[in-house]
Amino acid sequence: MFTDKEARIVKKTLQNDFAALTMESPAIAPHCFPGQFLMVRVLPQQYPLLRRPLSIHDRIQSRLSLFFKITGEGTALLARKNEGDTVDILGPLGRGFTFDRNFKAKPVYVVGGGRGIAPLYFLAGELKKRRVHVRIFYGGKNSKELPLLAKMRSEGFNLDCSTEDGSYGIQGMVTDLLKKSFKSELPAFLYACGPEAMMKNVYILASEHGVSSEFSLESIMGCGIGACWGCVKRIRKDGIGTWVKICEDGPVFPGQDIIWEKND
Amino acid sequence: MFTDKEARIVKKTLQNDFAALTMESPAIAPHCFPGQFLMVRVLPQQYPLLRRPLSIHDRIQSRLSLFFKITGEGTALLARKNEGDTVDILGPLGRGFTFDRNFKAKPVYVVGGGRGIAPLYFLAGELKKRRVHVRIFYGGKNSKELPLLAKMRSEGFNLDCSTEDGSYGIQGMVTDLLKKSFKSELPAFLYACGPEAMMKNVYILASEHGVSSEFSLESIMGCGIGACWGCVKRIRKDGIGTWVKICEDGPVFPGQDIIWEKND
Amino acid sequence: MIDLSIDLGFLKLKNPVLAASGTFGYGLEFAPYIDLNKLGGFVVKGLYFNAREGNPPPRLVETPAGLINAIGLQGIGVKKFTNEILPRLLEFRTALIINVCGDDEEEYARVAEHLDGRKGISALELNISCPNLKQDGRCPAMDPDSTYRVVKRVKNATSTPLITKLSPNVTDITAIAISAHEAGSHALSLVNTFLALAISLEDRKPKLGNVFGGLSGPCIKPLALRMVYQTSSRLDIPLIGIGGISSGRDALEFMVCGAKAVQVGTANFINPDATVAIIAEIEEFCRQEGISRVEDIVGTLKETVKKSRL
Amino acid sequence: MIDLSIDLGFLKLKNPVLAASGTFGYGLEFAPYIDLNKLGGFVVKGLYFNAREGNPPPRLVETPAGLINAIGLQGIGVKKFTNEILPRLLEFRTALIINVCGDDEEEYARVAEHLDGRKGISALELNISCPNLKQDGRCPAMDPDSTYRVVKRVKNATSTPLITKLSPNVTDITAIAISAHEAGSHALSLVNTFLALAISLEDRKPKLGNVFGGLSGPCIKPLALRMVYQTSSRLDIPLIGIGGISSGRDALEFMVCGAKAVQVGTANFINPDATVAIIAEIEEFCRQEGISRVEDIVGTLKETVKKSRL
Ligand SMILES: Cc1cc2nc3c(=O)[nH]c(=O)nc-3n(C[C@H](O)[C@H](O)[C@H](O)COP(=O)(O)OP(=O)(O)OC[C@H]3O[C@@H](n4cnc5c(N)ncnc54)[C@H](O)[C@@H]3O)c2cc1C
Ligand SMILES: Cc1cc2nc3c(=O)[nH]c(=O)nc-3n(C[C@H](O)[C@H](O)[C@H](O)COP(=O)(O)OP(=O)(O)OC[C@H]3O[C@@H](n4cnc5c(N)ncnc54)[C@H](O)[C@@H]3O)c2cc1C
Ligand SMILES: Cc1cc2nc3c(=O)[nH]c(=O)nc-3n(C[C@H](O)[C@H](O)[C@H](O)COP(=O)(O)O)c2cc1C
Ligand SMILES: Cc1cc2nc3c(=O)[nH]c(=O)nc-3n(C[C@H](O)[C@H](O)[C@H](O)COP(=O)(O)O)c2cc1C
Ligand code: FES
Ligand code: FES
Repeated sequence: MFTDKEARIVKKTLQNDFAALTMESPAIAPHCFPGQFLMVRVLPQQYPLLRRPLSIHDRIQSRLSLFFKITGEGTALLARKNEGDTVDILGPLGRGFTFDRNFKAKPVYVVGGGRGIAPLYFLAGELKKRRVHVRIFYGGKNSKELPLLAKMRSEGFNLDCSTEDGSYGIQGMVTDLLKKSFKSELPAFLYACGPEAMMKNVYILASEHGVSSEFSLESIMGCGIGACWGCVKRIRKDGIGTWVKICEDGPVFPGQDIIWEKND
Repeated sequence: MFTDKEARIVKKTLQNDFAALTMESPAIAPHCFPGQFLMVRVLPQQYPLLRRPLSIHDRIQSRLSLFFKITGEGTALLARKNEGDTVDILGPLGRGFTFDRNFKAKPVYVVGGGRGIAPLYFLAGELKKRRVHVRIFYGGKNSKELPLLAKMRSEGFNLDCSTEDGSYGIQGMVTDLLKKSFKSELPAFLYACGPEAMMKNVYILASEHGVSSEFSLESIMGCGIGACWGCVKRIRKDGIGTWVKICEDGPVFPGQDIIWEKND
Repeated sequence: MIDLSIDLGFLKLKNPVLAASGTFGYGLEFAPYIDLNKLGGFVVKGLYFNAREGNPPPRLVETPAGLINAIGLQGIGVKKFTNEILPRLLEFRTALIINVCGDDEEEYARVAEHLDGRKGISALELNISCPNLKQDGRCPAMDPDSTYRVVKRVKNATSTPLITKLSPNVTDITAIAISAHEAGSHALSLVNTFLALAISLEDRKPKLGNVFGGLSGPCIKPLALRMVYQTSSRLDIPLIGIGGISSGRDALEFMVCGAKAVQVGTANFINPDATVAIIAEIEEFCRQEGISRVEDIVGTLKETVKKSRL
Repeated sequence: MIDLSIDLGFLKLKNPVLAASGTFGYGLEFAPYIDLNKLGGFVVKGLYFNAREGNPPPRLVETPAGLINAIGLQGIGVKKFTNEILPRLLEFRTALIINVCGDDEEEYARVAEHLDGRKGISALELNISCPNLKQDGRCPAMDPDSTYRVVKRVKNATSTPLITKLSPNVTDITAIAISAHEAGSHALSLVNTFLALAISLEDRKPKLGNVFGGLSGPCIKPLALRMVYQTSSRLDIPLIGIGGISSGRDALEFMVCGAKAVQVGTANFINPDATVAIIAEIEEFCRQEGISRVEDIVGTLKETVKKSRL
């Protein structure tokens, strides 16, 4: 964990409600793994007060990328930064995906919903480098909520998409894609990130088919470094459900350890 | 009084600790007089909370200029705005200088200290248009605190300068310049703006010589529109000293009405 | 059409948004910026019987997302108000509430008596909670008995409806609320400002002429909201929520927590049209959520504490 | 060389800056970011006798320049602390203060007894002021008698110096301070968080699992500073100032108002190196102002109220 108070933005792209920032950060970039995150200071002032947790979306040598949806004031202000501006970042934080596994030449599924694709892109890239056969399942409300689609396609990723309104891919949920796919093959492993309700359904499906999985969870964070106990969720530890810190013990957890929220 | 939530910045210049912003504001510009001010919102967020009072520094048709010293977080953030950005402004506010007077062909003195030159520049320009013989006395700590010097010189203003360290003009205070000048001529009127201690000394000098004067005062402002009673100073009204609102009854007052602060 | 009207029992408001005392002058100051008739109402600056000098400046300090003021209720006194200002306010069709001040119970009563029965006055708001009058910040609303005495005394002096304005600088605001209620207050407005201090480090001096002042603005909203909710959970009396309200959403949050109406204070300084903007935002929210009567949102907080599972 | 040391009487600090309880984990969490030996000291997260689950999430809400938390003192319990954590903390040469919690007087005493006489512990800080344990936010520090009882009981149970941490959610903090002092507390730390509420408008639900939470951060500084000044004006006991401190200037303002030392809380979340940065800023300020001993700045506020002239 390092702080880089002046990571310089070298590239910024905006696409609908999504922003991508690439920063030069030799202090932090070399240490990052997929699934880890940064705590990002929005402005140098005392408002907004807290840093924002954002996953590492990509890393190329000394450069890091973030990819985020504008959902509130903090992300809106971040998206207004320009090339040449600096960002104060802290990271890499948390435990990422465990991806140096022996997948026995079987395919590996990467399942993303909306902005949940952010860390999965980094993961998929690393898996590809290791010559793992990756299949990406990507769902969103509509085609605008699948912002990385074109990029991932052009990079040759194997992609299946769904949208709730049918504006791209099949009409339905990403679980519909998975259900269909599970009929013909079972992956060696499944990684997912997206809205909690989606992840829960993905987990149920995967576990019904005996597929091991990891999920990246979100939680409101005070510190990101395990000091405030603010980010807890119920996780099974030694068989017992306890409030576990997402920032330190996660954000990635094995599917079977997560105690999913009851639906309202 | 009007609000212009999106006055577009068409020109920005930075010079040491000073910034000049020129904005396009057809709603407000035509109504402005020298000595009036704007209440300027720093950012659209709730921090910094209050608007900043800044004098109208110049007006050319539908354009307005501000000229300010970076003295704290608000002015620093304002100075970071760029051409093309918008500023939320409210104005023109307050009572400015009374300059449509009969000066009987005598010279008029305009006395500025540091950033106090901001409103005086607008005033001097208007006086010049009226063919009044204007002499500007301009003092600062050092030559860096006389930021408008080159500009005013190039525009043909009659200027006498002082710096405390002697880095430009005579070494001393602006009152030293005045003392000397009063020996050879007495102006028809004197206008001043600058640090309170300076203005007090200028007033004492002017009144000793029977020269009528107006001063633009500063005060921390909550609203700028006479609603909060936060900006008061002691002013003589009907002979009695009372707490008078600087934003509404001022910021410009006749020298003899001001009850100057005691020196510490 | 969405019904924005609010019935306080003793007073019907065309909408729940009032301008808060001390932040809206005598109302007229805002006429150049907004149509005052659009407001639910406004509360004028606090009035004593006689004119009042107020505190020595500096009177304001900006803080992170807040403002400390120590105006000290400079004002023209109630007689000059009824002679010179009140007639000019009669043209507006909106609730006019007079913020009543006093150095002691007698003065509150004298101001109320002077105002009693005058045309155009919808209610009196008893300001027993101003923190920047005494040097130590004390005020009647910090004690249940003092509160009871002032309210009772004024109640006997006037037939105009009474709203008592409470102080947040207390251990248990519901205890004070109960006193005001029992003494006959028709409604409560909460809260006034929080007693605060700011100093100049270089000078080793307080920044305000009065030493202490009252904190207002967005920074106090979570505290004020808590107090409104505590009070509405315990008492059945119309509440007017105040504290850091600067958007329609802020206003609605206070209503969900039990306030029938709200007052907008410091936000008027940032945008003179804050009140009307807030009314428009409330209306828009109701439209989007399919709420036809804004009053239906009052007190709808579901306090379903998630119990830990497993 | 500027002398940054502070003598609390019962404890000498190498500088006035401590990390506040609950915002600094058990200290070790910050070792990757800062040299803990540079601190005046740190206060570990509140400990009960037994391990504790804490409140259901969400536990945090951001507010304008503030943070509401309702962690509910999740923690490992004092035994596990002394077995597993304390030995690892002994290597650090800085004051270690243990934040002691309890559901009742007995539990406070049991925790204190368990810690009594252990190597490496400089003082106990009695947390009688956490607002997010009971659903209504009540705590012993809201009442002078409860305060007296807890402090007295713990005092009898331990010979370790006691610091009592006070709540800001009271009418008169000096009354509570007097109780704690009379019961034998060696010092007071003020303040803990302000009882607050945030709701989700769309859901009509509180945002925190515990409904209420405690507000901290820059927004509370003017209120905390006022309470420190009120208390230091009235009592002669070492005070530790807490509330929104995020710069050396903030820290020094508390000291000018009478605090001998300060604690840095929420600022640790924004910058893990906040404490050491603050120490450096204090030193720099002293250098610029020609202050050779930082302790000389304590209580130097000149309360020269400008009297209106004429
Ligand atoms: C480990 C982790 C990784 C994340 N990675 C990404 C990513 O790569 N791309 C992306 O678009 N989003 C990501 N998120 C979600 C992202 O943190 C929030 O969208 C963001 O904090 C919202 O901030 P805001 O100021 O725009 O919204 P506001 O609603 O104004 O934020 C208010 C407060 O709530 C917090 N908050 C609000 N929503 C969330 C949320 N979903 N999760 C955590 N905190 C929240 C904010 O941090 C802030 O403290 C991640 C969250 C976590 C926990
Ligand atoms: C009528 C009027 C006209 C002014 N015109 C100019 C001008 O043309 N050029 C210029 O450089 N300055 C001018 N000033 C001063 C200017 O308002 C302050 O320098 C500015 O508000 C400082 O803001 P800040 O955020 O940078 O400083 P901070 O110290 O961070 O401000 C904190 C708070 O104090 C207030 N404040 C601080 N200093 C002053 C001050 N001297 N006067 C009023 N409020 C203050 C701020 O507005 C803010 O609310 C004028 C002041 C007034 C009252
Ligand atoms: C400058 C100023 C002056 C005030 N004067 C009064 C007053 O005269 N009477 C009163 O009851 N409250 C007064 N208040 C308190 C406000 O009416 C309101 O209760 C408080 O500011 C909190 O609301 P806000 O956060 O929306 O400003 C004043 C507040 C400010 C900021
Ligand atoms: C997340 C969090 C957890 C806290 N936990 C404790 C605690 O365990 N014991 C305690 O006495 N105070 C606790 N506090 C209060 C802080 O120690 C401190 O008094 C308060 O946050 C005000 O200081 P600040 O504004 O610098 O944060 C906690 C505060 C926060 C924000
Ligand atoms: S965010 Fe602070 S412990 Fe996880
Ligand atoms: S600034 Fe509000 S009355 Fe002058």
